[in-house]
Amino acid sequence: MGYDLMLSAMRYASPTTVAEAVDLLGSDPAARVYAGATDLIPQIRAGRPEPTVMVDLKRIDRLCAIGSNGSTYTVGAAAPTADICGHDGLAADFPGLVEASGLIGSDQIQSRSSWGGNLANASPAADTPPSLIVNDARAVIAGPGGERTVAAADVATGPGQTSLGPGEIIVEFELDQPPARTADAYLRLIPRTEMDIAVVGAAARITLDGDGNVAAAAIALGAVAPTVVRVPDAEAALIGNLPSGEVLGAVEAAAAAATNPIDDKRGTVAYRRQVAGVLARRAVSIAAERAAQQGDQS
Amino acid sequence: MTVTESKPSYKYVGTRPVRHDGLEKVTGRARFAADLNMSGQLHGIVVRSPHAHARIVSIDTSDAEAMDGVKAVITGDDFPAVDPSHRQYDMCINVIARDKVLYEGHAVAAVAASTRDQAQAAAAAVKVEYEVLPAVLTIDQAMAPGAPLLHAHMMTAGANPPAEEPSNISNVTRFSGGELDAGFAEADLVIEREFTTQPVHQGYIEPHACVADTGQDGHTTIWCSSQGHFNVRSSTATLLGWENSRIRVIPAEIGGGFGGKTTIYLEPLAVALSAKAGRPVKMVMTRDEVFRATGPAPGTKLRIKLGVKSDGDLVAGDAYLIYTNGAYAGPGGLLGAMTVFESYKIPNFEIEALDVVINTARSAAYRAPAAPLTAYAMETMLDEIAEELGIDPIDFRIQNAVTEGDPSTMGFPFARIGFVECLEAVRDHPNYKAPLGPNQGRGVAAGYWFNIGESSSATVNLNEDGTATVVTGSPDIGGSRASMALMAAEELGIDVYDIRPVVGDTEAVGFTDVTEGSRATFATGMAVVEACRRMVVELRGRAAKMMGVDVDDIDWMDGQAVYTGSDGEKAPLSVAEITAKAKRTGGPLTATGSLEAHGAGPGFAVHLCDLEVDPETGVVRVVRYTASQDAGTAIHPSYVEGQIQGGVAQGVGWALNEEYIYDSDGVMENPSFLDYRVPVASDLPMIDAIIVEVPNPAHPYGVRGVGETGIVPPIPAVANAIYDATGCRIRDLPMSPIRVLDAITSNGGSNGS
Amino acid sequence: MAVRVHLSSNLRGPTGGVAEVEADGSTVGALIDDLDRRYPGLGDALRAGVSVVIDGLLIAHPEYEPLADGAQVYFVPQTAGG
Amino acid sequence: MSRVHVTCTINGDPAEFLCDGGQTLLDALRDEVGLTGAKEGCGTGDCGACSIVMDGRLLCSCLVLAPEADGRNISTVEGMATGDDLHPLQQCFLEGAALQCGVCTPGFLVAAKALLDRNPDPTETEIRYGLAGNLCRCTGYDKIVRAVQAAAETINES
Repeated sequence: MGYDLMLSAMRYASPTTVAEAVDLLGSDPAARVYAGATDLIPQIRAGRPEPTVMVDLKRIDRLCAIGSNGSTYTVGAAAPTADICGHDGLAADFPGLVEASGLIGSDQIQSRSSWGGNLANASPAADTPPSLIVNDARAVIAGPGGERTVAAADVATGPGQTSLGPGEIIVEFELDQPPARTADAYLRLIPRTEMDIAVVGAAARITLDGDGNVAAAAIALGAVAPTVVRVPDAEAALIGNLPSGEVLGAVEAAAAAATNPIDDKRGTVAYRRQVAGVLARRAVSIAAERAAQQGDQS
Repeated sequence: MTVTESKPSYKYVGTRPVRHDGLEKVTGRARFAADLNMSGQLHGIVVRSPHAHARIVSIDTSDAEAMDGVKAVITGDDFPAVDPSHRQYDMCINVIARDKVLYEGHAVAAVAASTRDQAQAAAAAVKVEYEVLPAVLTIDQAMAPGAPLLHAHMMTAGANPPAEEPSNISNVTRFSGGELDAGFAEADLVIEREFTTQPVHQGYIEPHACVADTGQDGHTTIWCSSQGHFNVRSSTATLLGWENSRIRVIPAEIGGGFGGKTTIYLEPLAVALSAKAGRPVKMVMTRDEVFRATGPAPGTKLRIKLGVKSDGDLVAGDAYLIYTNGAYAGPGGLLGAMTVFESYKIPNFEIEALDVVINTARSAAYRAPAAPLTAYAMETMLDEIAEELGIDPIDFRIQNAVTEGDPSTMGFPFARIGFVECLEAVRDHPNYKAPLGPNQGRGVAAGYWFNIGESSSATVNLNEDGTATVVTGSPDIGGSRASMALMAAEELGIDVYDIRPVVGDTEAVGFTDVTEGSRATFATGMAVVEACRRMVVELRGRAAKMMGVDVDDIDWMDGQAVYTGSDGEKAPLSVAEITAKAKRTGGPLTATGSLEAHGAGPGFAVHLCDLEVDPETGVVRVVRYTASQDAGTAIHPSYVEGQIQGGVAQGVGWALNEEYIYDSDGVMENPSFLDYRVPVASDLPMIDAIIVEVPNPAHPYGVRGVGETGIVPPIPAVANAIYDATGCRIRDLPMSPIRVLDAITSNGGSNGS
Repeated sequence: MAVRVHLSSNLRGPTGGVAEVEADGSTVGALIDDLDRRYPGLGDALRAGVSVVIDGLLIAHPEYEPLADGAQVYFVPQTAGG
Repeated sequence: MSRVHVTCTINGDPAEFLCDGGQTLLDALRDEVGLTGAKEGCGTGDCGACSIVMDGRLLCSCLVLAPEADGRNISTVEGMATGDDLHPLQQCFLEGAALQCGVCTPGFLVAAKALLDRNPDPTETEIRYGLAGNLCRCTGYDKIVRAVQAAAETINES
């Protein structure tokens, strides 16, 4: 049974520095990070334990900033995906990741959703983690012990579970400028056109060599296992080959085989497996096409 | 686009003025139920069962009562006992459980406290001890031998021979005509198909809400949104054991209903809490509560067998329909039986329909109740037969369509109806022959709904300045104020913007039945016309006095009293001139109309759906949609189109993605708009609405109800289009990507019949 | 008033399955009384949730509806709606 | 626990209110400020009936905690009209019969205004996706989309 929010006992805190936020979170085990709250408030309404303190990260400039030093982008963990989608540099260098960012909910949600929230919420069906992972994104994490940097792939450890320690928050993401002839793509399957949770998500990043053969490939699937799964067999099948024909068939088969899905209200094992293969194949095709176009332009 | 049979030309009827309540609604000032607050009000929260089926052993409210801010706690014991033979027994024990809970979300107690948080905390502190009983969650489980009984007293009504033992089958309905065996013997082609469908929710955006203020004098005022405030009054009175006159219900604006607000849930609880606390009590459901505890339309299992001659004449039909209306008896099976063969000439038929109870929320009416499901079965089978016989699907339907004089399933001959006109309108629309792209398909389907009359009241008051107020008892659920004003303008000859249409409360206007059965513009419109015609008689009399002539020499023309006698020229008198002298000619100008409306005209609709299927994922996207419907006469064509378009959207959602999902204990798994997937704007194309006008001879302006029929054809139209695109016949709802892909994969894309 | 009565098929139990019968009555209520005399039990069936169609007009609560000699009266189940 | 004092701007006017630390902005607007134009249809950000704009961003106010509004600039449906003049979207919704029951209308108007502010000449597809966060169960969206198209034309002509 769902509940109204019983929030009169809850305290709202809006630190303006990372250190303050870490202190607040470290001092109270029932404190919760409040970024977009697009998942948090519905979760509380559905009966999750209520936090005592909501620590709003959105007044910390560093967490909302998007910048680049020419070789690496730094994207605040709470930067609204609407801003990410409107960022020309990111859109040009990471079209798939930006598409994935734009798929999180409605325009209303886009004002609030962020990579940090999407990753730290640790839903297996989250849209951006597969794309963050194929792009080798790193998460800068701050906590009582200072800052550390880990691969985005290492943050979520299971449904609702992360490797973040007590009092730790994701501060920002680092993304290296991709090499030449490289592009990514993300596709997801939802029953409607909008407003749904992914039944399957597939991200691919492809680097082509001068002959159009695949020089590097990364494929990651969402909503088909407790955490995002990479598909090394598909990646291996692509390397050194043109991304077409039988090779794509191998990608599809490997992706389907790499899944470990569940039956739930949103999908069945068989459906998720079959469609994961289809979306992985299509994502590879789109990424490769984009990479080739980059080659044409350069 | 409008296809019109000859009709009189009107000055106002058929025009598209801005609705009178529009300004409030685009500025945020319109007051819906949850927008109302009373001085000193408390907040009420319902305690709901976590079990689908359980005996209530005990309820201990003492902890809750002792909590901060708590002013009242009530349980079923606070209401009079109700006998199972009572006409509204089901409604009564649904609003608050007595000895048993029958579904997850069933109300068992309610709490009122100073704040919502306090009420929420107290609700959680109400201790209910349950003896959990095995839950019956499917039609098959309910009908299995030895199935646990939901209602110990339930004997199947209509059973022949009469039922001797109680069961979960609440009633059986049988219709027949001709000789079934002989009919099938005559047939050149016989097909038999089975279908299953799941419960779906009406999905109105406004959750149920009310405020009740019970005074020390034992009278109460309820502010709430509903499809009929007189029904709120009588149902609340029934539950409380009160006289109706102790209850006044003031209608708030209603944020969608579609049938789901023809019954009540919160109001008696709010009144009882308010009476106990001596303060006003406001109650607002969460979306989660709306899904779990209100409204679904029935789920079904359907089996139909049709026989047809090779020339395309249908000769025999056999239908076995099982509806489940949730935990209580319901009309699904009866209405399914009345609609399944209604649109076609089938000389030999038998229909058997069962209503079965299971441990899920009590069904409420949903737009043309039961009919979309029988249409799903029938119209997809007709599509199959047309293809088999090589006949165009619309021509096949025209060949078999009922027309004036043909007998209905119930035996009576149809009056003038517009079914064939609707079929022709779609056949002649450019959409029907437009080329389709790859992986696209086109489906056509028809739908039928009765529409109903019932009681309505209206009062017309002429104001001192010659403008008019039209008060009716029908909540305005989708533009009916504008329709009332248009008909009044036409009758009185007053500009439509000089008429103020108002929804009166239960003490301000005569009794009016619930807005259901597409009856508001039809029946309440008739009451408005009656009141206006009486007003015109009065106006002519007043004018005669003012002119000093005989009333028989006064005509009412274009908003003026015109002297037609031979005693020279006399200047006509306008409404304003007459009302200005009302004090001197007999007093205020008021007229009422109240009636039981006879002659509701059946509504027919024909839809055409183009869609595209992703053959590798099963995802279906509707790309073009055209819908015709016989409105009789469209009073305000924009809102007629709106009803058609809204019905299409709901039907498409029902076809593709909407369904209640329960876990193995009967707990609803998708009680949110995230996982209960109603269509969003990007899921739909523009919907081309064709208004067909074959006037209903029983209505002064020829109106047929238009609210419901539009939801009937979309499911089969979508199903037929999916078949056209994929070669797969899908006979289970919803036709979700999973089901579509499964069908494509297992059929290898070939004909799935 | 002699009236031709048509019973929808779910209402034909008391007539032994006969669809059309003759009966008398100056109103629908009187007609039902007469039908009940002729076919015991039919009265109850026709008073509960039954409408009539007379001259193409659907009438939901017809008890006092007047009948002309030779009228055709169709008894049908009452409908509801959303 | 003491209540939080929030000072902000609502529809151009300075405003202040007291709220609970965990109260949603939707509840605060409706219950503390008395602006009931934004509606709660779901409470989970899935229906858009509570749409508002805060510091230029379109939001579901049911997913915002009220204290977050401190120092912010908030626009609701009540602020769309200027004096006697309706916003072109309001006018086009009226003229185009783009509302039936009207409960989703405030959210649609606010979201549509945010859409046109960002993209003054959207295609039909852009309108449909831009308004996908707003559920309407009455209209089938047809007349809403047309009203937004008409409003865009009106605005662009003026």
